[in-house]
Amino acid sequence: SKSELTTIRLNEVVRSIFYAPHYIAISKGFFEEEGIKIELTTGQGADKTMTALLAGECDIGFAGPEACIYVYNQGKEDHAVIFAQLTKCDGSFLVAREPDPNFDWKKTAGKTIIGGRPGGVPEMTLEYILKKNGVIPGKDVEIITNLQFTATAGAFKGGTGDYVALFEPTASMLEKENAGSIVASLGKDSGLISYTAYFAKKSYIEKNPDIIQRFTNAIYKGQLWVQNNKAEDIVKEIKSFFPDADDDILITVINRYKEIDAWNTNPISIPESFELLQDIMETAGELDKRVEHSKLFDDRFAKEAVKKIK
Amino acid sequence: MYDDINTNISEEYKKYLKSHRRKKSAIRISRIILLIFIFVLWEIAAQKEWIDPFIMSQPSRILETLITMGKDGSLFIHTGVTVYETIVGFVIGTILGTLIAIALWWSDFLASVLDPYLVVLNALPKTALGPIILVWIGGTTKSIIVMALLFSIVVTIINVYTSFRSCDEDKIKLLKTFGANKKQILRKVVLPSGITSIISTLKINVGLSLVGVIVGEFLVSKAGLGYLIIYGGQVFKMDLVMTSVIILAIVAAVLYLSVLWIEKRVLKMM
Amino acid sequence: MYDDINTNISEEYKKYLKSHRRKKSAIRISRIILLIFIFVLWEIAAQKEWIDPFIMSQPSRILETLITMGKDGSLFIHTGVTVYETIVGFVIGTILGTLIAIALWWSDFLASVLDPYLVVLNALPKTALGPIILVWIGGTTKSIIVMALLFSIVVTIINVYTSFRSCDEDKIKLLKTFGANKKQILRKVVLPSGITSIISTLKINVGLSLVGVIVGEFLVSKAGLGYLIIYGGQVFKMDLVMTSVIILAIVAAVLYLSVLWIEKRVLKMM
Amino acid sequence: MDKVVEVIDVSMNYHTLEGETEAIRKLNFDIMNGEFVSIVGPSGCGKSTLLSLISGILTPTSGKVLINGKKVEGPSASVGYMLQKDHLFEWRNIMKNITIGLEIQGKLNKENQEFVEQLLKEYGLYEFRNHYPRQLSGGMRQRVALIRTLATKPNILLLDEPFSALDYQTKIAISEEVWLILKKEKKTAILVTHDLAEAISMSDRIIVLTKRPAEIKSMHQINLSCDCKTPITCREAPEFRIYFNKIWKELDVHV
Amino acid sequence: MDKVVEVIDVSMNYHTLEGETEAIRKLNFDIMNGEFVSIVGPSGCGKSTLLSLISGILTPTSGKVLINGKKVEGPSASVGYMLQKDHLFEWRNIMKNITIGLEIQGKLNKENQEFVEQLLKEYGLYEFRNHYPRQLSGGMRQRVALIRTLATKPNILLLDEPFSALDYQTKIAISEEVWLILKKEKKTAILVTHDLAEAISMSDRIIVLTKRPAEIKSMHQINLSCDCKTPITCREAPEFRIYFNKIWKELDVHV
Ligand SMILES: Nc1ncnc2c1ncn2[C@@H]1O[C@H](COP(=O)(O)OP(=O)(O)OP(=O)(O)O)[C@@H](O)[C@H]1O
Ligand SMILES: Nc1ncnc2c1ncn2[C@@H]1O[C@H](COP(=O)(O)OP(=O)(O)OP(=O)(O)O)[C@@H](O)[C@H]1O
Ligand SMILES: [Mg+2]
Ligand SMILES: [Mg+2]
Repeated sequence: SKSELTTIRLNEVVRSIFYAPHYIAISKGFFEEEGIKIELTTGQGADKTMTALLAGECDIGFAGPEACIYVYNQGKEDHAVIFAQLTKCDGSFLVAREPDPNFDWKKTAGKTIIGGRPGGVPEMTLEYILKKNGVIPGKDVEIITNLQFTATAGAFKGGTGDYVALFEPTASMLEKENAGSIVASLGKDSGLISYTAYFAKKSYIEKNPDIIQRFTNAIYKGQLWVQNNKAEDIVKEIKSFFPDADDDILITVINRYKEIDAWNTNPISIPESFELLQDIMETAGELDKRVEHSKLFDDRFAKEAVKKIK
Repeated sequence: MYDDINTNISEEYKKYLKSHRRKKSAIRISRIILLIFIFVLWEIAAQKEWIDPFIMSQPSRILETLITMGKDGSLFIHTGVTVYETIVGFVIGTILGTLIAIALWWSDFLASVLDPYLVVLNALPKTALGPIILVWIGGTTKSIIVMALLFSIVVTIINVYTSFRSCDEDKIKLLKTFGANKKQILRKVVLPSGITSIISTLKINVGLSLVGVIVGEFLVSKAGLGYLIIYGGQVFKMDLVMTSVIILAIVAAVLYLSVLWIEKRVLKMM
Repeated sequence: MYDDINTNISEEYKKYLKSHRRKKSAIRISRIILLIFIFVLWEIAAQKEWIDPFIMSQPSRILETLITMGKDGSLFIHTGVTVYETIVGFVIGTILGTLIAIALWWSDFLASVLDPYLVVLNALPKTALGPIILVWIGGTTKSIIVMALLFSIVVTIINVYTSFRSCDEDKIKLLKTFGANKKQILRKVVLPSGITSIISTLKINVGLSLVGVIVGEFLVSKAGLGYLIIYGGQVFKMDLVMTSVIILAIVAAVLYLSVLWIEKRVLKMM
Repeated sequence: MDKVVEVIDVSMNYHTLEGETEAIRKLNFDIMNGEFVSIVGPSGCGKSTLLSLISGILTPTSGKVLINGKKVEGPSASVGYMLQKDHLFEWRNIMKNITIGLEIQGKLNKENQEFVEQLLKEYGLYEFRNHYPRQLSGGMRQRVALIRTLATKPNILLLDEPFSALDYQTKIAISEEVWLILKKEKKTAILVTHDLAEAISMSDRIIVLTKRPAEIKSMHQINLSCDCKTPITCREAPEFRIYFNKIWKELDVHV
Repeated sequence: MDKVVEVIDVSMNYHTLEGETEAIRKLNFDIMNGEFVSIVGPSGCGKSTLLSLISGILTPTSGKVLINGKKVEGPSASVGYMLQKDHLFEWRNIMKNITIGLEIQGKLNKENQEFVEQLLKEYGLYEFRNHYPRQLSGGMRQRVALIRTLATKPNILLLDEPFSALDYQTKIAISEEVWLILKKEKKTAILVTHDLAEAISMSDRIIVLTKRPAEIKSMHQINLSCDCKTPITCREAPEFRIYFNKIWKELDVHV
């Protein structure tokens, strides 16, 4: 019965279709199957989510691992430990004004790109890709970094910049409006990056291994369900989390994520993707010192889940 | 007072009343025309693509959103949440602020010591404290109400304290001639004569509380108009953002006018 | 006035002065002790881990951050940017607001028509307009200044217009007896006698402009204290956030006190 | 003596949303050149309204006011109006306060400037011409207000309780002084006051108004038998008390 | 007659940061039981200060005040103080305004309640007991203020320019009335006023103070030869004008 459910306070970084498996896990009742009731809050920023976690305002946080790195590097004893990973690459796309099937990052030289806020991983990833392609930000290409991320699409549509790096569903909506065209996926072009993951305080994991295990199980079920179902069905399930979105946009977006293989197939972390994240942060000058994968990740639960659930 | 007034309505007075009525309806009509004009211009501009309806939204879409939200009830839920939080924050802020103001009035020393702190707290953009409050209180409705409180309490303290201080010295002198002690002076003169200005702070406070709630909802919430605005921005639904802003404007105005109405009532009663 | 005062200082007066000085220094010391107490308690609480220094930061770290930022000059750049934007927004807001208030004073009809619009605009939490402004104006310093303006202009219009309206009817009557026309009444009485209240709005406006700037910097900026707060959050440096908030508090207080000082000056000159 | 002011069948109704207020009903009287007339009457009976009608700030609902035989249709330079409070502008110095009327009428030329300086010197305010109003005492301020009124060289002065804001002793002294100034400058004056003693001691004639709507209740030619006719000495005249009691009864004050 | 108030060597200095203000210097006088004494003197000379010292709100810097032979050390129920304005509380009705002193002194019992009702009836305010101050005329308000003072049954009344806020006609009428009430209730009264005529017509004795620091300039026993001694009739006495001119000169008013 419901009264026996353990209530878990989960703080997600933002509400995004990028996290579809996670909403599936909730709406398909996978958490309840595991005896968990989810109380979902949106932190509106990785810092807020991490803060909520450290302040004990939530039990589990859901955001990028960089927040955990920052905290760990500042010497926090009871830092956050990642126990399940949901996405494995950047979920943003580069949108140009006109369709360009032969897009090459070198083409951005001499142009202007609307990026994200400095210090954020999307912006760092963008700069990393540009550098990888021999286009030096600030020299060969101008990047506008002073816009809040909710405002970049508007600015682009209003005529600013030649390219804009956008999350979904904004990128697809721009395309639908014929205001731009997706020319590249930052996730595909950067390589695998640890992107969004679930974490809890070290002490919490030590004290509640059972809860963490059940939680991970539910997430894994969600991941499997997303892999095995059509975009249309996924949208039907998660519609209630996006009450104002158009179905066809949601479908487009889910297909796009499927296409670039953005979602982890299971909750187990990918160490290389974590190293790449650190590379990117290092290149951007935001990382003081690298962190060993084993210090921040605890894959026991994920491995157990994969073993148990078929 | 009624015998002051000539009840045989003269020709000129009729003319005067008529011209007054004409002027009033001219004003009313102009207001409505202006409103319609803005919306129609907006709609046309959006349809002719002079402005980008994707960015600026457009009245017809806003209306659509409004109807959808009205039908599924979310309009009332979100508005209700915001209004509820505002009123709670506002009432607590007013009471707490008044109590602190009484403490300051009671002890000149305390008031002098705290004075620079109040100046700084008053001047500080409370928006900047949002993230900190969030950390302290946590991401619950409680922290939204604390934000609302934070926005309004300093102003309340300062205004109410100022009104206590500006209580007519001679009225206090009068009570002193009867041998009144400090508590009696507070109860019999300072508080009742401060009521008017406490009530007139309410007008400002309700606005500030609403700002606090919106800022709080931006930071942490699952519902409310502030949440809708942020969420709408994230999913690039400018229609939702605009609709929420318009509802917010209406809510703000209604709250303000309600307090104005209460103020008038109370002043009349006194 | 000087002959009013007894220059042979009596014993009791000396005693009075002494006790006054003692009280004053007690106040000053208490203020400082309170300040020190807060910071020391904070430091100890952070060191003993009663509070989490990661989230709440701690005074020693803030000091460190302050020194680093002072050395590389970024402290002054960011503060300078915020102050500059605030002052520009504030000056434009005051001038524009006064001009609009004059227009409203000039035409009663206009004032009546616009009245409900002003009430709504005044009550509306301007924070909610942030995202919209950003889209309209674009991501430049201009939109930060527009935000600052937006926050202060409605209050300016309302306060200045109210002060124009409350201009002593008899003073206007006096000018009318000399046959003054409307323009002369405006120039010779309404404006000069409104100056005091225009200046006293400045005190409120400078704070509102600062709020506008901070909100603007949250949304769009490459520099400024609001930017630092957002950036600090993004890279999870609560020390930077706290330091910025403290600098902001100081900036806010300094701006407020400057306007207070200007107000005193101007009032003295008049 | 010529009639300088003729009030002919003047009525005045105020219109507000609360209703129509009949302030003045068919009033008729004349004022002769050089005459000092006081108007007394119950509070709110319409005395200030009457002065405003004469000055041309208000237009009567019916009837007309003639000044020097010409119909009044707006404020004219020949009428000066002095209000209850001095209404000096704090942001102007004394000189600039005094010349404000000339400024407005566009007559701030050398000649008038000299005339104003003349007045200032004559009435002991010349040294204060660069001071600001707040540096002056209540009595001095009231004198400045009078000079401001005289600066535009009106020949009719309307005085609406000009001394009532002053304290008792100052009031007696300043009303003496103003009276002397007006007599010296040979002005026609209409004084509204609540202070019967003041009215009797200063005027040639007193008009008593009924309560609102104002009509003329009675008129009293004041003839006091005293040596040198100035207000303070007038108070000692034996007839003073008789006039006082008679008018006092007509005013019929209830508390 | 007994001395009810004895002012002995009283000096009062105000201390502010701007400096020391010597308001009163070594003042000595007595007031007899049932006497009506007026105090006149230039503005700001220390008259209000003197009343505050007698009432016990202020403590003299040196010297002492005795009331009925006992040293004043704080406000006492035997002294009533009436201020310039009525200071009625807008949020209380007339009855509650009048009983505020009793409330504060914890003496709001049945007996006093009846006494207050008695007073209200006697002075024509009983029907207004449930009205609010704004519904009363200025004169009525001032009468309420007097009854409020009388409610605590003081036998000495201090009146600090109680009529100066009223308009001229009301002032004359209400001062007459107050005088009658005080005489009837057999109160000792000290009246501070600027209005010489008022002082002369109401008092048994007038104390003229010098300008600040207040010292006694002169004292005048008022003996008017008129039939029925009430303030209005007093003004008609032949000696009235003589007292007036004499004290006027002593006050030495400059504008
Ligand atoms: N602008 C106005 N609109 C409406 N009614 C007015 C206006 N001005 C005056 N009144 C009314 O007209 C009447 C006469 O007013 P007025 O000021 O002329 O009286 P007054 O004799 O000067 O009074 P007071 O003795 O108090 O100075 C009053 O009842 C007043 O309420
Ligand atoms: N609380 C105070 N602190 C300092 N100075 C004071 C204070 N109260 C009065 N004074 C000064 O003491 C002097 C006497 O004041 P007081 O009010 O007793 O005079 P007054 O004769 O009643 O004046 P008025 O005729 O204006 O009523 C004045 O110069 C005044 O400035
Ligand atoms: Mg009048
Ligand atoms: Mg006094």
